[in-house]
Parts: sequence; C-alpha cells; structure tokens
Amino acid sequence: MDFARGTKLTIKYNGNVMEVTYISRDEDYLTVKLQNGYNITIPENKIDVLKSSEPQTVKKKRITLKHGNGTPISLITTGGTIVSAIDYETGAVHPSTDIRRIIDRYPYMEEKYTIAVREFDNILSENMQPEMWIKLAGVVKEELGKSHGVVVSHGTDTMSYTASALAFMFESLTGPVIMVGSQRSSDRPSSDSFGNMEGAMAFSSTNVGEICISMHSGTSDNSISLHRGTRTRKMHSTRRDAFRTVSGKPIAEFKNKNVDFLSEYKEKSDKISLSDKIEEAVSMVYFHPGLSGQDLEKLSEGKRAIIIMGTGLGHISQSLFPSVRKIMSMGTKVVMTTQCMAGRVNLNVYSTGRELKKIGVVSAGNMLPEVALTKAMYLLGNYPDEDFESMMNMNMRGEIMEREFLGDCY
Amino acid sequence: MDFARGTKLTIKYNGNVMEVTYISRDEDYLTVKLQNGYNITIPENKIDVLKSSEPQTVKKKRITLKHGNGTPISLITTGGTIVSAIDYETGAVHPSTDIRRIIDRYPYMEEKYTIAVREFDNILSENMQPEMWIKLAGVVKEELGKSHGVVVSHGTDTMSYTASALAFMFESLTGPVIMVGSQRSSDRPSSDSFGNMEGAMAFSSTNVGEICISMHSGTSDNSISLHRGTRTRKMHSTRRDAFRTVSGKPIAEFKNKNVDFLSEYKEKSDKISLSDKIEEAVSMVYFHPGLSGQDLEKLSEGKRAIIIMGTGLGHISQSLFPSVRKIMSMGTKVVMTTQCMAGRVNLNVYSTGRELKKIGVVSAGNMLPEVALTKAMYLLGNYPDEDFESMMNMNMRGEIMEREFLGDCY
Amino acid sequence: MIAINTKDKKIKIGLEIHLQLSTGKLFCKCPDMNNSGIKGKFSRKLFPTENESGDVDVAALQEERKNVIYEYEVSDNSCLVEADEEPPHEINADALDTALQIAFSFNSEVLNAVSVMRKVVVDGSNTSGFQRTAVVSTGGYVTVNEKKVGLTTICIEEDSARRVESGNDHTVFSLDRLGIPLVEISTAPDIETFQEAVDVAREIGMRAMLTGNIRRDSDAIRQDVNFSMGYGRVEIKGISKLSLISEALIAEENRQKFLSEAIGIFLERGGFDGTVLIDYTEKIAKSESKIIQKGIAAGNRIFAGKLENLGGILKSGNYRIGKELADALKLFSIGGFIHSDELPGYGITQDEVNEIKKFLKSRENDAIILISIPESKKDIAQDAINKRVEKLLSLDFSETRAANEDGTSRFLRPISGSGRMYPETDIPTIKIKNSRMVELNSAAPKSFDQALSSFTDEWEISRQEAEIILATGRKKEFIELAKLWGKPREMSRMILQSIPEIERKYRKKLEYGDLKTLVEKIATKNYGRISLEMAIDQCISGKSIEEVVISDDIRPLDRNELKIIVERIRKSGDIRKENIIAKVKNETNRPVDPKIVMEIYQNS
Amino acid sequence: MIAINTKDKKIKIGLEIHLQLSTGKLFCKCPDMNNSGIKGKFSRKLFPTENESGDVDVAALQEERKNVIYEYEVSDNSCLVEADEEPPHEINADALDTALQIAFSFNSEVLNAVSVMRKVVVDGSNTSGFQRTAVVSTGGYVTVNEKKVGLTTICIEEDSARRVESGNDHTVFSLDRLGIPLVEISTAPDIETFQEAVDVAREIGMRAMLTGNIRRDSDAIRQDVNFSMGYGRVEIKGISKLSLISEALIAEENRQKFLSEAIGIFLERGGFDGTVLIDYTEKIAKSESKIIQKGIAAGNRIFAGKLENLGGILKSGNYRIGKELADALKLFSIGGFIHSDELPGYGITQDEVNEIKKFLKSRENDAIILISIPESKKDIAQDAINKRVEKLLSLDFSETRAANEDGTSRFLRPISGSGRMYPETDIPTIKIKNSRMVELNSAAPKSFDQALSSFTDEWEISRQEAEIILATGRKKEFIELAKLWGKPREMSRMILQSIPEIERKYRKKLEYGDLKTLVEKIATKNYGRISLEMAIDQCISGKSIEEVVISDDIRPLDRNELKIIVERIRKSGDIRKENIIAKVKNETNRPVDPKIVMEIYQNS
Repeated sequence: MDFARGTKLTIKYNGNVMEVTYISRDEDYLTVKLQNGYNITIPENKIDVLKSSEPQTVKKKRITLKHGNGTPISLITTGGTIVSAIDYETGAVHPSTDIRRIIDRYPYMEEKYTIAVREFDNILSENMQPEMWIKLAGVVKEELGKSHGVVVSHGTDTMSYTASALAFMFESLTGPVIMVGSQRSSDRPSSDSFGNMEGAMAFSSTNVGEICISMHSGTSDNSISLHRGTRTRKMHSTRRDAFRTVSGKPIAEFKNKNVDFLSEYKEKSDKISLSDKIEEAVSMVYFHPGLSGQDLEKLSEGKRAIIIMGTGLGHISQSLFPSVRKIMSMGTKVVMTTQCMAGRVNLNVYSTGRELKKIGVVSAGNMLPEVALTKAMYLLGNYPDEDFESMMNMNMRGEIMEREFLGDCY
Repeated sequence: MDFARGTKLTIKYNGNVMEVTYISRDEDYLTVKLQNGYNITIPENKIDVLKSSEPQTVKKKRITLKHGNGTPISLITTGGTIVSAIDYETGAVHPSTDIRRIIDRYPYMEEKYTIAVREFDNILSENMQPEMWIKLAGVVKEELGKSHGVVVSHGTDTMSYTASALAFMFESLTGPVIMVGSQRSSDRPSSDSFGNMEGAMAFSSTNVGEICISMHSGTSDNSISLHRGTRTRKMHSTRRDAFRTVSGKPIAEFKNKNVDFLSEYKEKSDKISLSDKIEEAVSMVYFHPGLSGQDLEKLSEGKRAIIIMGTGLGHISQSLFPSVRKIMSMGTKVVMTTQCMAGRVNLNVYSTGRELKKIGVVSAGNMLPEVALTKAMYLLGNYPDEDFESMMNMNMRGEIMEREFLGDCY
Repeated sequence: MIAINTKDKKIKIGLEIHLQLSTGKLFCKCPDMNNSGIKGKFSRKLFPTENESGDVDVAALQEERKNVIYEYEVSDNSCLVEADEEPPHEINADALDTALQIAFSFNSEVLNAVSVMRKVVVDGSNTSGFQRTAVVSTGGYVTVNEKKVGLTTICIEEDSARRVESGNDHTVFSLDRLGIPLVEISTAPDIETFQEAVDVAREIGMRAMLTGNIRRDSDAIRQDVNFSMGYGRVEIKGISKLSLISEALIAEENRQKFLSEAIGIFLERGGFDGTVLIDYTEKIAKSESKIIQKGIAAGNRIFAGKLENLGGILKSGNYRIGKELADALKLFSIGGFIHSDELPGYGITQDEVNEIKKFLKSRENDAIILISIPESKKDIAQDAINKRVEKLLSLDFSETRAANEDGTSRFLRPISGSGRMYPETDIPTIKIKNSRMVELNSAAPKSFDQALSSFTDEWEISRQEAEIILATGRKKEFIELAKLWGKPREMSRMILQSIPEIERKYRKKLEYGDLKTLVEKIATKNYGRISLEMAIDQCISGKSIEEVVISDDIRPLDRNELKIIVERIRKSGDIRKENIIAKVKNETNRPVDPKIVMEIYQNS
Repeated sequence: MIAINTKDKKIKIGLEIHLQLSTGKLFCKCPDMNNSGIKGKFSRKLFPTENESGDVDVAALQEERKNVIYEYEVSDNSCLVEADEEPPHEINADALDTALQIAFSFNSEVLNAVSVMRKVVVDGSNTSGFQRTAVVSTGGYVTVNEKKVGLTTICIEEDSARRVESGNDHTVFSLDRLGIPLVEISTAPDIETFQEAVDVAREIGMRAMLTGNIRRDSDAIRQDVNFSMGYGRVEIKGISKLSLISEALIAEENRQKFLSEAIGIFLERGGFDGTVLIDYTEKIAKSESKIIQKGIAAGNRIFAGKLENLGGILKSGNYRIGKELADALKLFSIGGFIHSDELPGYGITQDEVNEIKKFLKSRENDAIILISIPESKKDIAQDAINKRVEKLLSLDFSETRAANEDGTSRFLRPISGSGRMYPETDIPTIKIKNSRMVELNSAAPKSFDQALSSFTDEWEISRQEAEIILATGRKKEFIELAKLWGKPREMSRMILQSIPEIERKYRKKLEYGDLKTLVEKIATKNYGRISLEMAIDQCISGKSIEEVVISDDIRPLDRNELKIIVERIRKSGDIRKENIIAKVKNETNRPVDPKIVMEIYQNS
C-alpha cells in the first residue's frame, strides 16, 4: 500500500469505515489523518482500503512583498530554524527559504522597509563551512551595494561563528549587517522568529557599521537585543534568550518599535572593504584532565594554528609542554584561550602561564575561543605569518574588550 | 656576584652608599630590596658591593592548631591558589601546603572545629590527572572514616573536574566532602580564600552526603555558595564568583556564620561506597566549522569514548557522519553534549539529531560536557560496556537535571 | 411571529469528558501539584501559523484579531518546558498507561502506536500556541441504564494554562495547570436526553476513578457538551460540575429555540443590509447619561448605528438577539452597547432617543444602538456586529461556547476546523509493546461494581466505605496508608471519619504528604490508633511533624505508668470493672490501652 | 613644671609630593575621569597578610583590629581591575613616560628596570589590600632659593580609592580615584624651615606641571610632610593645599612641644600603672547628664577609670593629652570619653565627680574618666588608652598622622615598617630601553625658567600668559587648541580671558572635550575669533554643539551682506571712518570683520 502524501482514503479499521488522508509510512505502520485532524498510526495489516482518490493540490494563500518607498533592506536567507518548516517524511523540522510568512506578521514593516529577498542557500547551520563564509561575504557585499542594510537569516547553531568570520573579513561596511535566527521554529504560534526578524529589520536601518546578531533579550517577547558578532555566544541550547554579549552590554535594544543604543559601536563607513581569504587548517582543542601530548600532536598535524581552550587564566598540564614545543617547531601557531565562559587569559600570573609565554604561545586576551578561531583563520588567510601574534593581540573588530565590568553578563 | 637570597649588602650605586637585601638575579640585573621596602632592579655593572653578611634565618610566627572538642574535620590539601605563595625566584605565585594561616583568620573556627590537616599533594590543578583522582578518593575515604566531614583545598582550574570524578566514584558518603579554592591568592589582604574556607568548614559540618564546591556567591565577601560537584563550572577566569551551579540553584549559602539550604541534596549515609576505577582513554572534542572527519578520527584513535561538544541541541556537520560511523564501528562510544553553556541535548528535534541518534550516538541530556567526560571515564572503568548508554542516561549523582527553571543561572 | 422553516428538531448530545491525572505532568518531570506562589513572570505574543496543508485555521485567525499580550505567572510546578523554552521530554509513561487502562476498561480499540499532534490554540492558554494531544484508542462504549452509548476516541493531552486574570489589554495565566495530563473521552452523539447526559458523564467519571490516578482537585474533571437540535452543532466547553450539565443543556435548548423564533420575525420583516456606525459624539455630548459622559471623559467616541428590522427582538420577552451581538463584541474587548429595546434608559431621555432615530432615518421595526469606543475600534465593532447578524441569519448556530458558572454560556469562537492539527515533531511516534497492552488490559476495571467487589474483598472493609474511597479517587492513597498502618479498617475509618472531623474542627486541611509521614512514624513506634489521632490533631492545629512525633503527649502510657495510676485510683476508693477505664482516662491526657488497664485491674 | 631631659631640638623636614597624572589609569584601560553616578556596590573584608619574610606589618595589624566591612561604589571609570576581580594589565606607558620625564628633570638617576611592588594597605582604600608602587629613580635634587634640596626617590604608584563615607561600622569608598597614576617625589629631610618646605613643594609641583600630564582636579596634588624635632619622625599625610603645609608644621611643632612638657610633668609625678575600666553604670544611672542617659538608652555600659598622675594635663592650658587618648579611641570607633579636667560638666555634677573619685580611690594628681561603650568594647578601649599612654611616655612620638582641613592633624597609625612591601607578581619587571631613556631625558624640562623661555619662543605668546599656562598644567591643552586654531595668541587670550569670563557669566564650566570640538569645527569653517567666542557663549548657555555650529548666528557677515548694511547706513546720514565699524555692529548681532567693513567703506 503506497500512496502519494495527501491521498484521500476510505478505510475500514476496527470495524469502522473512515475517511482519512494518507500521511506517511514507517515500516509496517501507516500514519493517516482523521477528519478531526488527528493523525493516527496503525499497523498496515489492520486496515482495509476501500477507496482512494488522488491528492488535491494544496492551495497556498500568499501575499507578495510590496516594493514601496521604505528603507531598502536586503534579506539573505541561508536556512536555519528561523525559516524552518516541518519535514513530514522524517517527522522533523527542516530548513525552508520561505521567509515571507514571517514578515507578513507585521504589516507595518512592508510600509517601512522595501525588502529584497535573496536566497543564498538552504542549510542547517551546523553544516556551514568556512568556504561558505567566503561566498556569503561576497553576497553581503553585493547586497550592501544595493541596500541600506542587510539582514542574514541563519541557523542559531553556528551563527556566532559566521558572524565573527564575516566581522573579520569586512574591515569596513556601508551599512549594518544583521544576522538573525530563532530558537522556536516559525511554524509555531509562539515562535521567536517573528520578533527577532522585526528587530533585525529595525537594526538594519540604523547607521551601525558592524556585523551583529539580533535575538531575544529575555524569555518575554518584548525586547530584542543587538549583539556584536565578535562578542556573542549561543549560551543555551533551547531558550529564546540564548545569545548573550559576553562580558559586555548589547549594542542596542529594540522595544516598542524603537531602537535604543546601550553601548558604543562603529558607524557605517562610505566604503566597503572585504578581505575574503580564509585559512581552513585551524582547529580548536579543549584541554581536560587526561588529554595526552599525543592527542594534542595528532590534532595539530597539518594545521597552521590551533586554538587551545585551556583552564582558568590559560593553563594546560605541564606534561603537554613538550608537545606544544614540538607543534610550534613545525610552524604551527598555538593560541591560548580559556574554557571559562568569560574572563581574560593572562600568562603572567602563574608559573604555568609564564612558561607557556616563554615557549611562544599566543595569549588571546579575553577573546572568545570561537572568535579566536575565526580570527586566526582570517589572519592566516590574509596576512604574513610574522604579523600573527601582534594582530591576534590587536583589537580589530571589537573582539577584545579592554575593560570588563562588574554586573555585565558573563 | 652571587649571593644567597636574603644576604644583607652594603652597596654603592649612583654615588650613594646603601644598605640593601639581596633578592634575585635575572641575567645582568640584580634585584635588591631597599630599606624602605621597595625592590629595585639595577644592572650589575653599575654596583659596587662594599660589604656582605650572611642572611639571617627568617623567624616565622606560627600558631599551631588547637585540637579541641569541635566537630572533627579533615582538611586535605592538594595545592592551588587557595594555598599559594609567592615564588621569589620566578616572581610568580606557586602552590604551598601551609593552610593554617587561612584558618588563623577566624579564631572562632578553632573552637568550633577540630581540624586535622593532611597533605595530599602540592600541585597546580592544571596538572591534576585522572590517576590522582583515584589516589585522592582513597585519602578522602580514609579521612571520612575519622572525621565528620572532609574539606579538600584544590586549585580552581580543574576543581570541577575533580569534584565530578569523585562524585561518581563515591556512590555514598558518610559525610560532606567540600572542595574549596580561591581566585585571589591568600598572600593578599583581599584574598577570597579566607571566606571560602570559612564557608567550606561550615558546610563540612552539615549532614550533606555529596561532593560539593564552596566558593564566593558574588563579588562581595558576604556570602559563600555550596555547589553540587556534578553541576558546577568555572565560568570566569578571574572573578571571585567564577563558580556557578549551571541551570540550577546552589545547594546552600553561608552567610553571617549561618548555613541556609536553597535546594535539595542527598543526605550523608551510614556507609561509604567507593568504586575507584577510572578509564583514562576518553577525550573531548569541540566541534567547530572547519573540523574535519580526519581530525575526529585521529582524536578518537585508541579511545574508549569521545565526548563531542556539538552545537545547539547536539549537532555536528553532516560531513562528519561517516567518521562518526567509522569510530563507532571500532567500538568507541560517542557521547553528544552541547557547547552551549547550558541547556539540554535533544536528538529528536532536528533531522541532524535524528540521524545521529540512529547512528547510535549517546545523548548526554543536560549533563555538562566536563561531567560527561568524568562520568564516561567512571562508567567504562567500573561497568560493562553494554550498560554504558543506559547509565549515561541515568541520573546517578545529580549530574542530570530533570527540570530547568527560568531565572536560574545559565 | 411566524414559524420559520423548521427541520427535524431531534436533539443529539455528545460528551467530552476531561480527566486530570495525578501522575505528574505529561511532557516534563514537573509534579501536577503547585506548592507555592509566583516564581516569576514573562509575557508573550502568539501568531497563528499555517498548518501542514497551508491553511490558517479559522478559530486561530479569530484569536489573532484580539492582538493581546499574554502574561504568564511561573509556578513552582513548571519548568522550561511549560515556558516553551525547551522541547517536550518523553511522554510520561504512568500517564499513558492510565489512559490506556481507561481505554481498555471501555473496550475501546487501543492503537499500537501513539502519534502526538499539535492542536493550534492561540488564546494564550498554551505558551507554545498549541496543545499536545494524541489519540490512544478509537471506538468502545459505556452502558448506562442498559443503553450502550458509543465512544469515538480516547485521547491523552496536556491541560492548558489556568486563566488568572482577563483585562482589556492583557490576559494573565498561571503555568501551574499547563501540561497536567488529561484523558479526554469523547462519546458519539448518541445521547438523547439531558438526564442521560448526566448519567453517562457520571458513569465515565466513576469508572476512570478506579485507576486511582485521577486528580482530586476541584476542576480535575471537566465536561464539554456537544448539542444539536437542527441549527448546527454547538460545543459548550468547560462545565465543571455534573449537576450543571443538564442546566447548560436546558439553557442552550431555550436559547436556540427563542433565537430561531426571533430570527423568523427578523427574516419576515425583510432582514438586514448591515449597519454603519456614525460618529454621534458631538450631538449627544450634552446628554446627562453617565455612560455617555464617562465614555467621552475616557477619550472614546460615541457611535450610533441603525439595525434594520431588529427593533423589539434585541431584548424583549424571550428574545435576546442583543446579547448575541454583545458577546461578539466582547471578544474584541468592547464592553457592550446600548440598544433601543432598553431605551429610554441609562440616563438617555426619550427626546434623545427620538433625535437619534430621526438622525439615522430609523423606521418602525428598526433598532438603534449607541456604542462608546475609541475611534480605532470603530471598524472592528461594525464588522463584528454585521458578521454576527449574518451568521444568525443563516440559522446555522454552530459555534463553540463557554459555560458560565450559572448554567448559561457565552460565545467563544467558531467551531475549530481540522486545520488546527499538525504533528508534534519533537516527539517520535510512541510504539506500545504487546506485553504492555496485555498487562494493562488485564488490570483495567471493566465495571465499577466488579472493581468494588474485589477491592472490598482484598482489604476487608465495608462495601460502603469501599465505595466512597473508590468513587472519590482515593484508592491509591488508601492502599498506601493501609499498608503502612497494617490495619486497613482502622485506616478507612481514619480517612473517612476521624480526619474529616479534626479538619472541620480546625477548618484546615491536612496535606496528604504530612499524613503519610505521620502514619509511617507512628506505625514505626508501634503506637495505636489513638496516638495517631492525637498526632493528627496536633499536626493540624499547627505543630510541626517533627515536634509532634517526639512529643510525650502521644506516647501511650506503659504498663508501669498504668499500674501506678490504677493503684492511686484504687486507694481513693470506688473502683469497679465498669468504671476503671474511664477513671484511668480521667487521670491522664495520654493514650491509654484499655486492654492493659483491664489486665492490671484483674491481676492485682 | 620641670624641664625634661632634652635632646638637640633641630627641626628636620622632608616632603613627599604626590601628583595625579591625566594619562588614564595605571594598570587598566580606564580613564582617569569619572563621568556619571554609581554603577553598583559591593563589600569586602581585608585581612593583613604576611610579607615575604613572614612578618605581619605593624600598621597592617592595627588596621585589622578595626574589623570593618568596606563598601565600594563602582564608578564608570572603573573595571574588574579596580574591583580586584582581574589581575592588573600592563603598565600605562604614557604614565610611566611622564614619571621618567619628571625624574630626568630633577636629575634623578632613572632605573633601567622598574619592579612593581605591593605596599600593604588594609584601611580599605585599596580593594586589593595593597597599593601598587614602583621606584623609577633614586637621588636627584631641586634647587630653591639657591639651596639644593636632595631627592631620595621618585615612584610611580596607583592612587587609592576615594573615601566617601566613614560610619561607625562601615566605610564607603568610590572606585573613581583608585588606580589613577600618581608620581611620588620624596625629598631628603634637608628642609629646615616651614617656608622652605612650601617653596620646595611649589617648585616641584610647577616643574612637574611642565610635562602637561598632571591632572587639574582639586585634589590632584597632595603633600605628605615628614617632621622631626627630636621626638621621632612624624608623617603628616594628605595636605591638599600648599598654603596648609606651614600651618600643619606649626601645629605639629606646638603639639610636640607641649606634649613633651606635659609628659615631663607626668613623669615627674611618677607616671602610670595602667588604667582599669570598671562598670559604673548602676552607680551613675540616676545622673541627669544627657551623655550618660543617651548611652544607657542605647544599651551601652558606663565605665569609670582612674588615670594616675594625669590630672590637670589632659586638657588644661596648652596641655592636651586627653585629645591624644581620644584619637586613639576613635580608631576603634569609640566616640570619646569624659575626663576630670572637663568636670563638672556635660551635666555631671561636682557631687557625682566626687563620688567617682572616692569610688576609684583617686588621689590629687590623678584624673578620672567616664566612657560610654558597649560591654564588648571594654577591653579594646582599656587597651587603647594604656597603649597610647605607654607610647607617649617613651617620648617617641613617631607615628603617621592625617592632616585635617584646618591645619591640625590626627593620629592615624604607627609608622609603617618596610614589611609592608612585597613584589607585585602579576607584573613582570619592566625593562626600559636605552633609546626611550635618551628621548625622555632630552624632552624633560630642566628648570621652569628654561621651559618658559622655550615655550614663549615657540608659540609667540607673552611670557606672562605662558607662565600661567605652564604653571596651571594647561600646556598640552593649549598646544592642541593652538594647533587647531592656527593663531596661538588668540587662543591663549581665549583660554585665559574670554572663556573664564563667559564661564563666570553663566557660573558653569565648559568641558575641555566640548571646547576642542567647537574650536575644530569653527576653525574648519574659517570663521574668526568672534564667531568662536559667540559659539562658546551659546554652548555654555546650554545649546548643543551640533546646534551651535550650524546656527546662522555665529556665521560672520560676508562681503555682500556687509555692503548692503554699509549702504543702508550711508543713506541714513552721518558716516565716518571713525564710526563706521560701530554703526555696522549696531545693525547686527552676527560677527563682523572690521577689515572688510573698512575696505567696503573706502572702496565705495
């Protein structure tokens, strides 16, 4: 018994004759939709199919985007939860490029913005690879040439990686580039995608000249935060307010249809400058008790740099020092970050740190480990080796916070 | 010119004759202490030494610990900042076993507790290896046989690893085992070690039967929190309040010499049960864009299990799936955790997760990745392979929180 | 009045019985009981979404127009799942088992695989915007007064959030009820009388109670009624008491009857072209009506409108079309309107009425209305009135109504379509093993009487006591306590008599958890019934359990203590077998074992 | 009164001049200026620690006994470093350069390597419990009135937290000042007169000002004075004004003179065996003294004590031993005491005094005291009094005192020992390159006169103006503004005359940052001095810079506009070379360039 999804069936089950819609099959079970809307899953051998008729084509009611006189914004879609839909085959959520249904929620947005939608790709963000950052950067550059600002819809899983990679690639921008995602898929009435997108559009029409991330400020639907791409992490796997500016305040907040700036930012420039080379051979290593020098060496093979997430102020076991020396002697850069969620690496305080410093390990200051990764990939792609350490230590895109304050999120 | 540290010198420098104390030498520079207490560092060739006299032996004023009728507590010292002192040779801070000077700060503690100090080791915590957990567990067991409770002073860097490892090894405890560290070394007037130790002693005389961590609740010196060893992370590299109970409330708070319980805990038992085998061949892998299947395979060589820190709900790039299959076919367990600071892994929500689940990847729920590591090391050391998945999914020591609440730290 | 084209007026009634389970929540590990106050608040918006076939559901759309911000109070029996901040966990196995057991007990055909669905609900009562629900069985029947009433489906679903406050611009819910498992038992529309509806509801409830897993809260059982008498199906939701079922049905029958009559009159007069609301503020600004003045002071505009041919049937005798329109307006937070059937009144004079009528060119059979609303709500109000009249004119009264406490009901929303449903993708289909099925089936109570008999036999308590225990869903508690105490009869007496008496005395309830601890501790000490009763008394009176248990007051006098007392009494004179017990009890407040006293008396 | 065994009474004075730098903080990236209110608060305890040789410093221990909780107000110019929640960053290179430059300018021998030390300070003024400080040079001299006064060291250090509030049980500090770089210049005890001390302080301050990096805040320059006249070294800390230096020295000389005399009397009478405080509460409970009654009401006990042989010298004529004792008590938050030199008084009658004397068996020369304190403070108070008397008896008055605003001083703590110092391990020794040394040396001003000459020559302004600019530390600002504006003379007049005038008019200061922006924008527009003055006036009056800069009011009239005005005036009659400018100005509020007016007048 195989039918096209949506086939109307008349079946006899458990003595009753029922009109149902065929949904799917999983081994010996069929899932059909009853007239009251419920799906039921029943063993094939318990059913008699009395009649079947071809599925009707589904009518979709769609409003096309108006192209008015609002601020021109380009919307680049890459996939992710924010535009996800249900996959009835696997029963799981999958990416979709159909973003209009989000925008349709706020009719006022169609007056305020003239939105051009550009489909970049349609993937789950965990499949984003460095090579795609390069392509995406090109598209962003192109779109910024046409629009006031750019909104990039992106899966939340690796959104902060993409954001920081783009941030390094663009030395200057002619408008805001706002990345936006969602933690509840937009097929749900309670989805955060509507609010996050509303905020992203508002942020993308400001004079910010940075790569940022627009997500819920808290669990409530009343405020959207704008985070700097190079200071943001996804801090919770499921909550709406998963994204946080680590060790600082968000750049801005969108509340009651209004953007409030909370901290300093780089204004947009009159020219765009893109250096789009990326060295992929960089890896992250999470130090932990039991990690052996051999492990470290194997992971470093063929790498131009490794980013170690050490403990505390930037420490690893002394038993690994010979391997670090060996790795460095092969020309691989070793950068030290901390697996603590926040705070600075400082190789002056403890003897372990001083020895690592002497060996030549580069301290990443208070750069987030993921950002140290994208920065290393960027630097090795675009600058000579000898500038690596000094540029890692230089605050290029707001990735190093010279001051941390009590009371800020960590 | 080489002198013993502390040698009194009469030198002529810059035309003036000065009485100084010799401190150290670094290449061509000598550091000497002036009579007003300042050290100055001057080139050797600018000095004439007129006179030198042997260093006097340093008199240490020490109060020995009273052994009264207070609650018997064993204090096991392992090193770490809480007992660190200055290394005048390298100019850096190094571990010390002298913990009495902390206890001396609170004369009342000598009445309340009868403290037996046991020196376990004297290392920086980044050098703590799994084999030392086993030794430490043995000492803890021994000491619990003699005392009401045990306090373990430990460096903060890997304190939560040690705590969770001990937590798994002890199925039941006859008293509290409180680990304590500090973020400011105890040679400073502002050190948090005094308060943390005061709290640890108070916690160690309660009826808690778990392995816990006692550290500052906030930046102020007015409150010390007791965290469950299996739910705690060092969240900041330098702040006093670096340790947090992730996704929950601390077990208790020590304030105004009083212990207040904030959440449920396991009470001490009348017997102690220790399973002290540990499988060291377990590694952590931090997934990131650019991580290749080859990297993953290399790191998994010879491992009994790997703990992947995936993105979001527990995802990795689909391009790694063949490698995951290969690794698993060699008998290596693959456990999925999240690199998000908090929240649950759930392999049902997205297609990537469902596929990983199908491959046989074990979901770690909301276990912290570091805890998943120590748990895997414990399980593989003490239980048959076939129980691995079900036991990983079982809440054994409070490591899996069945409920997460809004408003709790994440 | 003329009779309108009548159909066959045969009454058809169906029931949906919802029973809350006491197994803990359905898709997380939260308990079903809430123990303390509000832990926090948050607010959300909800947007209707498209279902799998691309249609936005009618009911969902209607809710959207309300455009409300929902506030949620976080209870201590809620976690990130209720806050919609975490995907659902695996289904609660105890809850599913209970639902399956109920299905078996009604001979309903249990499905081998349970597919959880999302039913879109955007009135804020679900933080996710949908309710999770799954069919666990189809078919089956219940026999009442020797008639078999068929069942259509038995579902297991999440209860919704409890509405705490409904204001004009915000609605507040508590998360305490959200996610509690509900078993929904739906009958076919086989019921023909109001009494039969009550009987069927009672029988279903009692039978389900036998599982011992039904909550004992005041709103733990709620009934929805489907009613039709020829004008379409009306669903009346949320009837919390059995006794209200027939009241609600009577009220609904009357409503439809008189409504159809009034519509008949209306149609005969020639129907309706739609009203147009006109700003009448300036013209009526001088009126002494408080409603008008208050409205103007609040910044409202006063709109006037003509309702053609509706004069005299808005509110007159049994005709109440006015209320139908008012209900429709309430959905948009419009408090109501004044119509000519009530005028002069509300401080509006006959002269003013005449003037309005003149202004609106109102004819004899026309009604006029006045409505005080902000300018921005004018179109909404006009639309709501016209749509409602149109719907009534079709003589299809089908809709979803909400039960009021007084037996009447109010318009809630159109009947929901099947478009409200789509799969819950976060929960894989749950396959049920055959062995589990067999086990649950054999444990399922096939009738109340049968269950009663076996319960009475097993625990050796009176049939009457057993019946009360079973029918009030206290089977599980009783078994637990009886096992702890060892003497089931004493325990049933304790539960059904002693404790309620003490509770009445102090006007305070004893928590079940506290009772269980007391029983356990007193039993361990080998004290008797009197000690336990004293302990319960002290505990209800406010003492802590720890205190009570170690207190000397509840410790029975031992043999030596009793000997001394008996000796003392003996010395003081008159002592007989008949009065010795009373005399001893007179000497002490502590529990006394009469048997020991008698032994001492006789052996001395 | 007899003369005590006198030593050589030669006066020796040394100075420590502390100058705050305007380079931003020393060990983090925070600015030295605070712009807004309190960002948060936290509290800490401090514990004295052992130094590298195992001794706990005397001064540190004394502070510990105070057992205070310190509260800190977080300012917007502080970060985790000030909160002691992060190790110090690298040393501020600008600050170090400035210190080195100052060292060179006094011919002090600059060290090639700077070792940062921790100086233990547990009075709460440093969150870490220590002050970071480093010697940058040794030796050197300053010449005043043709006398060379030697320097011992020049240090760079962190300023301490600003004390905001000192209560009985808590002390509040602001973090705004903590970490601002201080250059400390210490002279040898070569100074012999009070006037010389003032002159040396002035000369050092002026010379340092020449670096242009000295802050201009009210407490940016603070002096400590070391004074000895044979009774040990007394250090008076925190004299904020030059003029107070000689007052403080006079007061201290008198204090020591009369104190030594009084001690002479005391010794002759036979000295002291220590006082014992006795609870006298019940006996004096009926007194009408308010102090006594208030104390009792607050739960205090009233203690009485006999001070042998101190009668008549506690407070009598110039003798003030009573104050010395009161100061010692204040350290432990004990407000003071009443002694017999003041009695009868404070509502205590002669009879009551006599009774106390009798009770304490007080002899003629003995004093008695009453002290109202909680029971718990009895031992502390008794100990403090006895220790202080003991110290005075030794005729070694050496101690650290704090300057009061009125020129007097109060006891602060014993002189700190060298044990207070140990290395700052978080900062590696800073090696200074030779090239940097050479550069800084050549830039260092070797005398004020020389600097003045070269400054006057370079900028072509009057010597008088130059002197004011340099002596008030505005060199850097002037150079910056003069470069922006192009005309240094106009700018010096602006800074020294026009702006202060406008500021006086509005009683409001113009922020330097705003002034700089205005100068830059007006200069870019090529407007003249008058436009700039008008803009400054408008800005101080409250308009925003953006508004001011684009306003038409400040735009000078152009040639065409002026032509029209000149024509109009010409037509109206009397017009001469002498009055044309005034007449034109009369016609407009906008800036007028007289040169253009004259050209128009002459060419037309």
